[in-house]
Amino acid sequence: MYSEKVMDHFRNPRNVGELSQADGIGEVGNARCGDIMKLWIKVENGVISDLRFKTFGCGAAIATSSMITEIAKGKTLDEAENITDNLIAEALDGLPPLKMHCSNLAADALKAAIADYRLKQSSAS
Amino acid sequence: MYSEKVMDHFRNPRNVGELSQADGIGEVGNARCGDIMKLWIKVENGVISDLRFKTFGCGAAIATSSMITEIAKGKTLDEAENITDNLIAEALDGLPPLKMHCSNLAADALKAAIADYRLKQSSAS
Amino acid sequence: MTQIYMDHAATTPLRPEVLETMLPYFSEEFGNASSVYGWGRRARQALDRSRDTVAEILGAQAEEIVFTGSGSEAINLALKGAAKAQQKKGRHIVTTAIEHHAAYDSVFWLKKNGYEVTVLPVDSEGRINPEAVRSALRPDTILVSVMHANNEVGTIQPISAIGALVQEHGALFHTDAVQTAGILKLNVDELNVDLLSLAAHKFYGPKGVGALYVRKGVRLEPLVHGGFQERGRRAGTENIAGIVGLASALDLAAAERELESRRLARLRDRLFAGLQEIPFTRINGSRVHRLPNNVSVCFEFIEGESLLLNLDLRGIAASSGSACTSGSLEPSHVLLALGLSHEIAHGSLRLTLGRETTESDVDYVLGEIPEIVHRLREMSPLYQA
Amino acid sequence: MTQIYMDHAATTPLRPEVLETMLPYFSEEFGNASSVYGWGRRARQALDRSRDTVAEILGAQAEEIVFTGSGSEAINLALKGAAKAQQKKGRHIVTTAIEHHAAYDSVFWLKKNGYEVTVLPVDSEGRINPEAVRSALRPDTILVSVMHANNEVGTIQPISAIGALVQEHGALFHTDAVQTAGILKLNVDELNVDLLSLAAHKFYGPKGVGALYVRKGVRLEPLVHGGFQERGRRAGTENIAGIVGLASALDLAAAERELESRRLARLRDRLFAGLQEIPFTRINGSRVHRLPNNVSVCFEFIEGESLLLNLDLRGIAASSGSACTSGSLEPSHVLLALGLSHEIAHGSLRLTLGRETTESDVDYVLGEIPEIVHRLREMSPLYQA
Ligand SMILES: Cc1ncc(COP(=O)(O)O)c(C=O)c1O
Ligand SMILES: Cc1ncc(COP(=O)(O)O)c(C=O)c1O
Repeated sequence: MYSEKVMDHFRNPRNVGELSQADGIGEVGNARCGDIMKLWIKVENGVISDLRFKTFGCGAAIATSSMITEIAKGKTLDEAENITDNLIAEALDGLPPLKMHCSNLAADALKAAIADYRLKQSSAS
Repeated sequence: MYSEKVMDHFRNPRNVGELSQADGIGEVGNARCGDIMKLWIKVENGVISDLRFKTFGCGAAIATSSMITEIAKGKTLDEAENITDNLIAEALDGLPPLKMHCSNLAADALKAAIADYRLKQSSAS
Repeated sequence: MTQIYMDHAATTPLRPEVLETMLPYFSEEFGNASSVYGWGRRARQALDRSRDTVAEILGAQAEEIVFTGSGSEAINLALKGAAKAQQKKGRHIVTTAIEHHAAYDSVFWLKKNGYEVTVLPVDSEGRINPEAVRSALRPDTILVSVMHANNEVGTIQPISAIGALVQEHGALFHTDAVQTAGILKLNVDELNVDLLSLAAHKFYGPKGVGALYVRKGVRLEPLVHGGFQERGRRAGTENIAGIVGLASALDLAAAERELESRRLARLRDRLFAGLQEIPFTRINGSRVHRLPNNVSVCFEFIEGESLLLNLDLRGIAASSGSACTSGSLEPSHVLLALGLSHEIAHGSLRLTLGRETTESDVDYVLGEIPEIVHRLREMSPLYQA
Repeated sequence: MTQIYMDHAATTPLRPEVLETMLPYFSEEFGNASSVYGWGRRARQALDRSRDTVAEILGAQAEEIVFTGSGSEAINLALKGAAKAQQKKGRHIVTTAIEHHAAYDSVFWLKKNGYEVTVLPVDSEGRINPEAVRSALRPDTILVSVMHANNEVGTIQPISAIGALVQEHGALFHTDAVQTAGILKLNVDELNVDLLSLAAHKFYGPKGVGALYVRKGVRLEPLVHGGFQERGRRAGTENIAGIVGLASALDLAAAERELESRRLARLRDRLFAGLQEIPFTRINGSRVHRLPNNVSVCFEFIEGESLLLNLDLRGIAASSGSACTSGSLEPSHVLLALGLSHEIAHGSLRLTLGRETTESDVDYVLGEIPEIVHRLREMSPLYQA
């Protein structure tokens, strides 16, 4: 069902956990639907320097969470905002059709974290 | 499907043919329904002394035709008229439910032959 | 004793090499294809592979194949399923007088449930004229069903021509290919069909499994509701061993089809030639548009079941459209539709050849039949020698 | 690697001794049971023998058994078939909120087609109160369907008591015994049922074959129309090998049932005891009225599919009522009907034991699960350690 890549990220998810001094936090999904992703980001000079996640969800949800932390690291905020669900799915060598919404979730969580960061910046300035 | 007895009578039907000088002839069934039995009887002193049959029909039709010639031989006309379909079926160690009508056919053919004989007798006297 | 099986239209033995492909899926790879773990994933892979195989042979896409529990179920699903899903568009159905009961009775169930049905007659060889189909089409015609080849008399229909005009009209076209799968080439685009049914046990696959081709975009109401198997078109845990068997049997048949067809046609013609020497014998069906393995004749003045029993006593397995083999009073509706009288239809004999049939089998049969026919005629009140 | 199968409610491996009984009917005794010659008669004998076996185990008559292509088909035939045949008497049907989709969706298809449906709730253990059934009965109630034991949470229903009052009322009573056949004693008179469905692959028989008990005198409209097989209640060439397999598997299961049930119940209780030591773990279903082989729990804060994948990585095959295993968003309707929140229902785990399950399997599983649950919780935004 899942690609080797998905199973690799599922088995050894990268960047699990929380960032105690995060610059932005995004949370999407809801427990009713069976998946929640929470993402912490650290931003330095407009570049995402670090990320952590916690996910309640299926194998695809965990793998896409892990994958997005790898893809986004080192990207500028603008670049990171343009990471699409398809890009994440491709990076994982594809997802089963019924699981495509999981890659959506990851992209949305990242956007939410960046929005949170921007909101905090604008209220601080 | 068929008992050994049925198959024996089917394989070696007794008394097949015609009686050139029959005292009575009975014919029942019709080709439309797939079975016709024709029966020739010879009567001596109120007793059926000989019979022959020709049958167009299934295995059960042929076997019951053969069997009734054996049962009826040597019987008085009254006895012969009382041969029931059940008796024929029993003598053959039973018939499949869907084939019970075939034993009916044989009993009817005998009755028809006896009626024919009686008719001829009464018109002769 | 000699044992010759000449009833391949009724069913065929499972090919040992097909059984080999099935065996792993009984006790080892027994998983439920809906499960996420290894056993389930391997079952799913076998299912997907089988679907790909069947799709490729039919010239279809994998998602257009629905596996069922029999040919009859495939036909019922096609006809009732498509009619129900199309009922807003219309309620008129066209079919023929020589369909198999699975199709015929499905259509008549629909008739009882508010559909209108036109039953097209066939000519004396059992052929449908495409023009007759065209004239039967109405604005509210939603579905046409014509069998690919008839199981009793072997007549092959001009499916491609009929399909073209049905599709042009905008109705759905189903063909019952139960008798042709594994014997004729089946390409759903060349045949212009939207729905096509087949059954594994007719081409040396296992009993208890069939398949339905459903053209992309054609909606069906399921017959068996429940789980989401077969994309919601047929619920129930998939019979993986059976499906693997269906696919591998079809694959083998497709590979051997051309050579085997020619071989069978030669044997068929030899049989016909021999049988025609028996007086008062009629050939049923078309000599030209005919399955390569089907021989069907009527012997006048005798009845089919007693003929079959005599053949069986000499080790020959065959079939008849006789009423008495089915326990009813009416002989085969197919023979009657060809215009035969009841009387003659009762005396029909069908010999259908297969992979194991040899020339010496044919000759053995030709040696036995005349004597049996003669004996039964001698016994028949209809026959005057 | 260790490979432990704990999903016997999903499907079971075919018993090799059952396969042995089937093998002759693939390539040698392959006849069509409707044929008059030797191959056909021997197929018919095998069919009759199998029917007798099943009937005897159920305390029924041979002619009351209809073989089908799956459990789902048996259920669809029972519900749609009986409802259609009874529609002149009324159009009200009663069922429960925890039926398998095959029953649930059949009933909802009937609802779409003009029937009225009452769906009874269950208590927090998944039990139906017979009194609730009684209150739901109306003069126009024609059919009641309550599953014998639930496939997800293992709760056994008071079928005999419900059946008594349904039959007294004059309605028909169907039970889905797919999960209990081969595990609990099934006697149709003791259970007071008119219709009872089962599937061979749940008791170490083959996939692709099921059976329906139909009490004498109960009329059914067929689901699959066509030939006169199964006394006109299910058309299609009979799957002799499959039917022989169903009968021999049921026969073996019936003989071993009592001993095996006790053994399984002990293993089940050992599993429960171990799992209960994991914090935030709930047991689903009844502890008393429970299948001997069913363990169902919910682990809070985690999601079922990721749990299953982790178990699979450690060689354990199990299942979950998680939405994500079925690709939908809604978790199991059964767990929701028991009153669990969506959030908790997503974290369910079902372990179902079988013939091959040993105590050391149970201990292995108990050794792995706590660690996996802990790891997933550490990763869960819902969990605060
Ligand atoms: C209770 C219950 N009913 C019906 C079914 C359907 O059986 P099948 O999938 O074999 O058709 C199942 C199993 O999937 C079941 O557990
Ligand atoms: C033309 C045709 N259609 C349908 C069927 C039904 O197939 P099955 O009996 O395998 O369901 C048959 C064979 O019996 C057939 O010959």
